[in-house]
Amino acid sequence: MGLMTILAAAGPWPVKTVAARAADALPGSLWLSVAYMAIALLAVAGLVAVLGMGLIYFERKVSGHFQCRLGPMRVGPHGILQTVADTVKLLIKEDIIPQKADQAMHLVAPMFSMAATVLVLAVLPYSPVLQIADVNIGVLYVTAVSGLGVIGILLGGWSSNNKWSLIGAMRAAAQIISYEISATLALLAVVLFAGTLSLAGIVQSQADGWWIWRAPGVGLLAFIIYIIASTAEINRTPFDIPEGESELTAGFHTEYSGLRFSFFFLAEFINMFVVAALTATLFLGGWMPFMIGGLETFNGVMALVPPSLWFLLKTAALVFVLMWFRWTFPRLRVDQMMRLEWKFLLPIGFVNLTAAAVLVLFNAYFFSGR
Amino acid sequence: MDGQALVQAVIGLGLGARNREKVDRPALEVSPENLPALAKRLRQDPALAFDMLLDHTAIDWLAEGVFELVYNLYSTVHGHHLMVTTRVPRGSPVVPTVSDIWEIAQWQEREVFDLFGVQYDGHPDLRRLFLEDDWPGFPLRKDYTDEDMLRLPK
Amino acid sequence: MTDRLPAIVERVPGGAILVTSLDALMNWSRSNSLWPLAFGTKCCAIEMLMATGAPHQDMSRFGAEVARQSPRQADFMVVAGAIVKKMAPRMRMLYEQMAEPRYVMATGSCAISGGPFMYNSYTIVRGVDEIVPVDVYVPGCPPRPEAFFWGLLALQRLIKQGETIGRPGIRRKPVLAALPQGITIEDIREEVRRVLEEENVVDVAHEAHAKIWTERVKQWMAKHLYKP
Amino acid sequence: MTVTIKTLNDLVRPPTAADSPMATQEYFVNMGPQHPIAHGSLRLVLRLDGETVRQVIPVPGFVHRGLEKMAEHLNPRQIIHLTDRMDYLSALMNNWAFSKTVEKAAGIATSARIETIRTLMAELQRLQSHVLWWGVLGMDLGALTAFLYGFRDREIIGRLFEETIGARLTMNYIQPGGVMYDIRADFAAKVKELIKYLTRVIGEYDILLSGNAILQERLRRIGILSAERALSLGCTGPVLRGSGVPYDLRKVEPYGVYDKVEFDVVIGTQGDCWDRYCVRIEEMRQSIRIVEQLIDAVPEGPHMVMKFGAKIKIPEGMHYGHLETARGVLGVLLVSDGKSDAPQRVHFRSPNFNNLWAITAIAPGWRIADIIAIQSSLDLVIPDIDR
Repeated sequence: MGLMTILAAAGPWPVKTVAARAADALPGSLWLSVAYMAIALLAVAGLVAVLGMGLIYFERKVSGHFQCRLGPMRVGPHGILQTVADTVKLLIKEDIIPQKADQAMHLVAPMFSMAATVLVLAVLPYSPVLQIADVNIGVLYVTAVSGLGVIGILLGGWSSNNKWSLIGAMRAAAQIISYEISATLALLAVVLFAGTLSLAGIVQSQADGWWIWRAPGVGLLAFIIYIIASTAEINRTPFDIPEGESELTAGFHTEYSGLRFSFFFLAEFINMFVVAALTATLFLGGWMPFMIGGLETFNGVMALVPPSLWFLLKTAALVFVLMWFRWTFPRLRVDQMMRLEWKFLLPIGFVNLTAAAVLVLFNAYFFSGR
Repeated sequence: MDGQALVQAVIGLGLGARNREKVDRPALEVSPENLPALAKRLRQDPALAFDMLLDHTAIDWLAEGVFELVYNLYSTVHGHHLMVTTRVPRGSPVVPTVSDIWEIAQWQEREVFDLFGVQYDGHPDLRRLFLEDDWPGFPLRKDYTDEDMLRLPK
Repeated sequence: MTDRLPAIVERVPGGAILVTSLDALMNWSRSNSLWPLAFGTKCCAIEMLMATGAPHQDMSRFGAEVARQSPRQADFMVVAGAIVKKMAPRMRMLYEQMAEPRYVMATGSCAISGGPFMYNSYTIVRGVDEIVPVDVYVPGCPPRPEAFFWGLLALQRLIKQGETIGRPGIRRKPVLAALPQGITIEDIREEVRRVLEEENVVDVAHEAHAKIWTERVKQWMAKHLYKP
Repeated sequence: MTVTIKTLNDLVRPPTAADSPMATQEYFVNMGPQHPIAHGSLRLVLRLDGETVRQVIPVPGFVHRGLEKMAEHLNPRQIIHLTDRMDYLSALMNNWAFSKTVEKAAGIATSARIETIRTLMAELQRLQSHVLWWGVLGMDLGALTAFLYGFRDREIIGRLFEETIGARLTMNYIQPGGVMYDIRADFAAKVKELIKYLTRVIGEYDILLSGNAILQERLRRIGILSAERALSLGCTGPVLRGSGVPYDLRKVEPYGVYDKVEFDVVIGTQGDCWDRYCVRIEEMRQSIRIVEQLIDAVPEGPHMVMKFGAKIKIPEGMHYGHLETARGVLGVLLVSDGKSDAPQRVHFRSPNFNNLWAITAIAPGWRIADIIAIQSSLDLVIPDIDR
């Protein structure tokens, strides 16, 4: 008994992504197709702006309350306009390119970083109807595209002609590439369970129970590995080694100012959203409501909450966890971080994947009623 | 060992040390030539065992035309203090280094060199410490003049 | 071209309104988002940069808790503590590395005038305004954290009334934090405005090149830095 | 005898082009003077091989104000305010060190009340300084929340100082012949409340940071300083005690009323960063113990035995006095010619100056990130080095 049954009872849902509509329209009317794409573009741009500002505000408030402070209070009620002011200021601030920097690369590096993040937003299933494109290789696409972000960091660090930047960039490259393996291994476990690479498909495969607990032990372990690995991938404490404020002044973006700095800054926060959203999608059932088998009334109430709100709630909870990490833990050293990956997470990840394969082979899930 | 006994014991070593008057703790004066030998003895003699050079600085006696270098020693083994002083002429202030005996002397001597211009023979890394390498003069000397320095009006 | 654009827009009918409202937005955002460059050398650093961020004072209320360590990303430099001659060229360098618009807040008597080290000190720089243009002075030795907020609010006020995209690169000179007792900035507002408008407006771009310290930094760099 | 005088540039040569373009090169990086780890303004020139540190060349002097030159023009009372501005985190103890030397030289006898108040205040300041250090160590290692907790508690101790002394940081409180102001009537009650609070929060510190696996990983077996090396480098305070040498002037040469109170000298075993961390955390508990014993035992009497502003005559000769500040031994060498008010020479043997050079001995072989941990564990206050 899951949401899909309820949905099926309610009749066929117009589950059709924007990309699918555009593709349908393409043979008949090119302009309609282009219009769909423009809508998608605008939606993503809006999402980026709102998410970026919202998350930064959220982070500052959360950190404030973690630290017995208040956080922004003066600009707008409870400081909600604080990040708006910051954004406008960064937009109109002088954009410095150091004289001895590699100027072209210095210019494009933040865009790489930003683009890699934004591209992932296009495939996330926000709700059954709200998804820009349902790529049938969704998980593969996400891992591939988010791996591009490191190029931006590497370029930025290299082109700045600053030793701190370069050290930061090198650390980032080593870190992100290493942890990507673990993150992907954790994702593969879910792919095995769901039997599909499409993100929408993975969400629908969790109609009978979320993967975090549906696969005994394995799902939870994959979830933990993925959270750790992805925290490292987005350079947040305790893995904020490439930026490491007290070590490398500002790491790879030491020489960036104004708009270009804000790109890096924004990319970091949107990355956090992306990671939280992916975790929610893969392990916590995406936009699926929380339901307990047998409790019909409870399930009915849960189903009333719109799916996109479910998605948002789960993502917000995970974002909060990531912030909690950041404001609690000290920073690891670079070799300790590498040791954690190669000696602990990676072997565990492999064992976990094998265990997942065995589970799938014997169909040994919980709630495997269907 | 109490203060006087300590002083007498060190004088008894026969390294040209003599009592330094007007100091509120056991103090000796020694000539710059004898300084390294005495220092080595103070550090290594198990009855003395001065393992810590707490402090090293200089005093500019302009009227007498000397720099008095002060070495403040302490022994964590026996818990006694000793102040060793030596005098060098202001005109050519060169003394042998003790940085091979107490590691910290290397930087304390650099500080004295920086501020007084006392040169240490055998110092491995004699550089300015606080001031820029091209600073003119040695500011803690009594006859140091600096047109940029404001005098406190009387 | 972009520098002259606002002046052109201003002449278009209705353009003045656009420029003015853009000015308002710009000044609002700049004044409300002041990220400090933590440049603490001495005791004031504890009070001005650390204690102000601490729970009891909490400068994050003003959105100023994002202390940047890289001068490129900072908006205003809090000079907390004495500046000596060895530090002076480095400080000027940091200032020049900051992106416009940049402001300087001199906190503590050491930074304002040399303070307790004014006399008989052979290294002190008597006031950082010899090195960089200072916008706000916060007196005290060290000033209380509340005084820092006073300075921050003074800086916000300065930015709100001072800047226009009509004349980029031009910004108004310091408001003095230390006014005689009994006189507030409100009392002499008109006077200040007149003085500011008439004579005390500085051309930042011009000033950066004319300053004696720029030359000194160049010489200093030539002497001390290696050319690869 | 020829003495060669070097400059920094002689040491910091850029690496020459290697034969093979693929060969690895050592390179130099400047940490500071404007760097978050500089804690003020210290420049560390690092010779690096990849991430590994081969050599550290500290370059102090970015806040060298020439206090010793200034002191030659001031009378002993005026010099007190200069001592505030050396190690501003233990300003009271600096005041005390100088006053102690002057009192000994001029033969001023103080009362039991004065000594008790001084001890009490000094211990509170030691607590404040260690609390601040704990926060800053947290910040340096990336745990920003610790920083804010540390400052929250520093502020709470600071309020007590403010009520009694009227200053938050540069106290100018302990004078030759007494203390500037008497303690207030409700001082004892407030201190007791504070102690209760601090005992609780030090437990919290352990939960937040000390017990954290990452922090222990960052500090344990990092930056080992052997006892012999520490002695030869003239380190004092928690740095020396962390290496296992029980040298604490409060026990070795008791001053104030330290001979009347019970407390333990905390020492480490290995001399790594973790030991130095634990020594300071434990010293906070010991300070609380001292304050607890003293707070109800403040004798009656005046708070100043001299008339305020009375001239102090220092007899001819060299006078040396020292005591234990939060960071180690602060020694004061006072040379007077017996005629003028101003001393001939004042020299401060600052604890941080000697502790700083320990970094050159410890650092080689560790990573960049360890330099941060090492420097934090040394707890340096730069203006005290530079004076």
